[in-house]
Amino acid sequence: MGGIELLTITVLAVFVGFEVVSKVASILHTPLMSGANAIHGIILVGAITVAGQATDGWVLAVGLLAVVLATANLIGGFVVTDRMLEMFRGRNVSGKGGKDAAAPEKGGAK
Amino acid sequence: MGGIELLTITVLAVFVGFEVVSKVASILHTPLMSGANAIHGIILVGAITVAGQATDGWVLAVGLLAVVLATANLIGGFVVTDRMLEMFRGRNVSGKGGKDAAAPEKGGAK
Amino acid sequence: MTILDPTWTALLYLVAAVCFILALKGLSSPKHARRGNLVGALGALVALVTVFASSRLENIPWILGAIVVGAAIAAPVARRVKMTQMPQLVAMFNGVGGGAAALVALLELPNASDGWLRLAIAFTLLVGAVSFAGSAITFAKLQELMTTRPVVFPGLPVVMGVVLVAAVGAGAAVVMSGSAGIAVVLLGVGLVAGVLLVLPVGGADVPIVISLLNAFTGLAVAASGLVLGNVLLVVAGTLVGASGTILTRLMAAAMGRSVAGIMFGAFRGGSTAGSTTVSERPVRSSSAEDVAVLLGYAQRVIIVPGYGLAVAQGQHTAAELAQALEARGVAVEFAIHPVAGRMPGHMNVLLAEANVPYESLKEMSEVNGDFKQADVALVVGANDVVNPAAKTTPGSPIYGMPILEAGDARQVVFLKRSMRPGFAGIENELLYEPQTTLLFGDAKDSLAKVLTAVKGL
Amino acid sequence: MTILDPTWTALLYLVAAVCFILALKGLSSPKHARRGNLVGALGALVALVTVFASSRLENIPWILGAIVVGAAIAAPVARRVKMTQMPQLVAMFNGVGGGAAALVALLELPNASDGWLRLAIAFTLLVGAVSFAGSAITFAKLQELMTTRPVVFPGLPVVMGVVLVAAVGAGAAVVMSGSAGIAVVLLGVGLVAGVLLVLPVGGADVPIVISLLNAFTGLAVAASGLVLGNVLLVVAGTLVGASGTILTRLMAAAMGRSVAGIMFGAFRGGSTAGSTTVSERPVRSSSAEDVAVLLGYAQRVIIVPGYGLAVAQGQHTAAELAQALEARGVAVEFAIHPVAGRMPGHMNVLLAEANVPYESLKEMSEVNGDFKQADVALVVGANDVVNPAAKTTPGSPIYGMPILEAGDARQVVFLKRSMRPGFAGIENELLYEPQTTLLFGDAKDSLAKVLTAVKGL
Ligand SMILES: NC(=O)c1ccc[n+]([C@@H]2O[C@H](COP(=O)([O-])OP(=O)(O)OC[C@H]3O[C@@H](n4cnc5c(N)ncnc54)[C@H](OP(=O)(O)O)[C@@H]3O)[C@@H](O)[C@H]2O)c1
Ligand SMILES: NC(=O)c1ccc[n+]([C@@H]2O[C@H](COP(=O)([O-])OP(=O)(O)OC[C@H]3O[C@@H](n4cnc5c(N)ncnc54)[C@H](OP(=O)(O)O)[C@@H]3O)[C@@H](O)[C@H]2O)c1
Repeated sequence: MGGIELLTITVLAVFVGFEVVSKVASILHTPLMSGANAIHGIILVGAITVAGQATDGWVLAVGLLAVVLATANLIGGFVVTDRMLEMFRGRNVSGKGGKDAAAPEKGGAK
Repeated sequence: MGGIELLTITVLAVFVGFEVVSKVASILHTPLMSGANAIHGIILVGAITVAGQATDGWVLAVGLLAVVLATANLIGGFVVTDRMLEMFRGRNVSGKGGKDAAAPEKGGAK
Repeated sequence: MTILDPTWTALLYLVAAVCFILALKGLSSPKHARRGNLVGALGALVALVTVFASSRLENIPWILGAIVVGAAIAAPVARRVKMTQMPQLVAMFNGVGGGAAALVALLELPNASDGWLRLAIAFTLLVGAVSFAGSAITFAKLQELMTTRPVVFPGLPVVMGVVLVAAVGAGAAVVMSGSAGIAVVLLGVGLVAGVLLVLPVGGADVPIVISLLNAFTGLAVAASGLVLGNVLLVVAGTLVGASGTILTRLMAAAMGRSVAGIMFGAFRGGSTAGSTTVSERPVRSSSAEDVAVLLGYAQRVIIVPGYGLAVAQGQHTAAELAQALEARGVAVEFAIHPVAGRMPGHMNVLLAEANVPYESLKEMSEVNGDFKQADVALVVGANDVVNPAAKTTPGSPIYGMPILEAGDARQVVFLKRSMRPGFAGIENELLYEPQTTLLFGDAKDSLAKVLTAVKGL
Repeated sequence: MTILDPTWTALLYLVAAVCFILALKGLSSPKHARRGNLVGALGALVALVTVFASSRLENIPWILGAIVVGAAIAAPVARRVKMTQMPQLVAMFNGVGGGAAALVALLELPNASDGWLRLAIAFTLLVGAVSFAGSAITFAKLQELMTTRPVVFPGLPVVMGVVLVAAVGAGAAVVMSGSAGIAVVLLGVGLVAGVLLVLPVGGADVPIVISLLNAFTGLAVAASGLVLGNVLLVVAGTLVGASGTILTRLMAAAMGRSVAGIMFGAFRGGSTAGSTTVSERPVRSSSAEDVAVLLGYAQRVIIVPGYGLAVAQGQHTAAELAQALEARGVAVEFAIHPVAGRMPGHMNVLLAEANVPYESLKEMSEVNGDFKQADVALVVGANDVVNPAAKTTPGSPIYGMPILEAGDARQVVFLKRSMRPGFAGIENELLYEPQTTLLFGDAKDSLAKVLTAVKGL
């Protein structure tokens, strides 16, 4: 793939990242950080690719280590973010609570 | 250039377009529409390209027509937008005016 | 000439694309709007220099000549147009942009080697033509070259269906055959579709349609970018398409309407626009002198400008009246409803042009509490935006729209020409309230008379 | 196995990338935060299925095994961790992600054919290693495996300079030679740099550093996406890098500080953290029973939780106390300062975990007017967030930070262990005000005693 296309994609992704996050309420700073943290765990795809191409033992070992670490990042990240957000579940915010009201997804099981 | 890269670029540009505009104050609706209108006048680049490749008279004529139209869109669009926004120039909004205060670029010449 | 290699070309196009993004960002923020527009123009300049410096172009003198012609037509018009005519000018510029995109696509057809490219070409032809013709009709409506009322004829839905089928058929044929002849047919079908799409829309809804067609043109430009393999066109077109779509929805929402309702409302017979029912109930009307006394000895006056002020072009007179009152020690504010006037935000522009200080222009949410303390609410050519039916009458076409609470003022004065309702075509109970007085006549004339009388107090 | 052709693969990766964008969008909105996280997880799932279905992979059993191991380690920890320990867990997950990116880059080095790719690899190695080591130190600080105070030693700036030079040198050598040996050296330099970068940061600033390292890891992932030619990694990494940068600045701004000040403040000797000055001036202290009477017979109590409540893990006791008071008819609210606690927004999470109803949690701007009507402001393990110096003392490290106006309440009760200042290391005049009473002791113990006494009233 051409470098310029990748650069264009990168630049656009920078704008998307800036814009999406720029107005987040302070109450969501921590979950947002944690969720973004989970997203970069997608390096797992890269780790799988290199581990899957390994022919020599050392390379495979390092590749598998990368897979373990990336998996921990990815799965741990999403789980811990969900737990944080679960804290706000099922609370009665109907009517009040205003624009900063957190996540009224009712009835999520503990 | 590959179709997938272009698709990716398109998708990202959609998000940028959505996000950037999603919280605009109603006072800016008209100038924003007009400014966006000017931006699509960049089809002029395409018109120049096709007119510059024309070898036969008809094609050149149609290409030049496209150049004229696109130029009108591009230049007229930016000028009319600037005029709209100039209306808000030099107004004293220091201190007050709040977040919806319009364009305090002082001292723009009439 | 080819000075730039492809990498540099692509980089400069990317710079231009970033300029466009920053332009939209700037235009969305009151502080940076004007600078945003200039950044956009800068991006366009970068792109133009790049295209000349990077491609092997023939016919350069011709092209430069065409650019000069285009600029010579557009710039003076754009510089001299009256504020009240800006909407139709924007419509026209939008239309020619769509037309240009369609022409570019037409000329690229012979070079389109695969089906996907021809699909993009067919899309551009159709959408560009719709945008061109639709914009022409909106222009004619706003310029009052034709009736501003919805135009509907009995077989319209059927005709629309036929056109749709023709468009799909011709589009498919273009994709299959790549024939230039069929492409021209598709272009023609697009023109017809554009006309039919906009005819049934009422005059006051036209701004929404302009915004929608603006988004269409953006999409057409993006598609022609795909055809030409030009990332800048893809990004710029997509940006405009996406932001235009959002903007259209925001504008419609500010009027409490849906985009679909605006486009197809007339088909369903539910068009609310342009009723001319005149009520027979009694109202209190008075003379310009009476109104002048009311205003001149008030402590606090809130002026509510509306569509009629724009039609009468009375903004300068209104500003003078405000000045004269303030010279007498009366506190004067203008209460701006987001959908008053011809386009969203248009009242601000109109009054700013008349040099009303920005601090005197109050947004709805800011000012609504103030009516209770106001001695007089002077409603100039506005109607729907102060109609209490929006709060009291479920089922009314404006039910649910936030309004300016002019009725809370101790006295309400309407300047209008008759008892005819406004855009929504419904009665305004506020006209019959005991605290309301009417001064009949063209808004500008009435304001001028009141102004003279105030100065003579 | 290769079931998917490249086009489908790319499309599915694009779907995953869109999921990630939507995830960030969702996470930025209180209403959709949890769903946003799930959408992100869905995107990850799509990407994983895609990579298995599209590449010719060897060693699949091994890889699956490694995934199981990783999941088996991370999931239970993530599920069982205490709310108060979430920051360090996030730091750890972030660090291992950075480490994984660095390892991937290391293994790709032999395949990198041109200088640009090797540059991206060098970048990933360095930044990934910094992120890994830096996160490890933040983990150690937050878990109190080491001192939470800034660690600075005399030659630190010099050592940092040497490390920087070494990083640039080794990076350049990797780009030139592509040697795996030098790459490992670069990795080592990155680890050292990460340690040195985080050591001088005080415990309370660590959350900002976590966010910064999070952005770093995003950039490392994006760079390794460039190396692998994988658009998904590029988009996801860039998204995290960009949004993480903004988030870091937002977090720092909420504390009235700059990111540079946090990272390099200790070098300039201007570290504000961790002063232990104890003042000699007299204060009023009282017993748990006195406080219980004050609270039990109040009409309106506002509880201000802070860092000390988190340290003492007193959130459940605080919630019980609030319940007991409400049972007596006292109106109780919690006033949440955006930077109270260990991380921004952490107080909300902490109290929500203790089942404090969401309506009782008031943001600063909502609650600040209420203190005037409050009988008692109960400040539990908070200090800086109620320190009037932020308004009265220009030059104070917290000057300009918005504070909770606890001093406006008729009575102020502090629960803390000593007269030691908070994070900013400055005296709090509010402690010496006539309306202030102190109850010394661990926050949880004090709350428990007060609770017992309230129940006995
Ligand atoms: N701003 C937008 O973007 C936009 C776009 C589309 C639709 N709309 C709709 O347009 C309406 C705008 O509300 P509005 O209160 O501004 O206007 P309106 O409800 O349409 O009322 C305008 C009034 O002005 C009077 N008028 C017209 N020409 C006049 C003249 N020369 N001198 C004095 N009076 C004159 C008319 O009464 P007479 O005929 O008796 O004089 C009419 O009652 C809303 O329903 C809105 O939803 C707005
Ligand atoms: N939230 C964030 O994201 C974040 C991040 C970095 C920095 N900060 C900074 O941290 C500060 C937070 O303000 P804050 O008011 O929450 O905390 P603070 O100003 O640091 O004060 C905490 C107080 O809690 C007391 N304390 C500590 N352990 C305790 C225990 N076990 N029981 C009872 N009391 C205990 C301490 O006094 P004793 O030692 O006398 O008990 C101390 O005065 C701000 O300066 C903010 O800028 C916040």
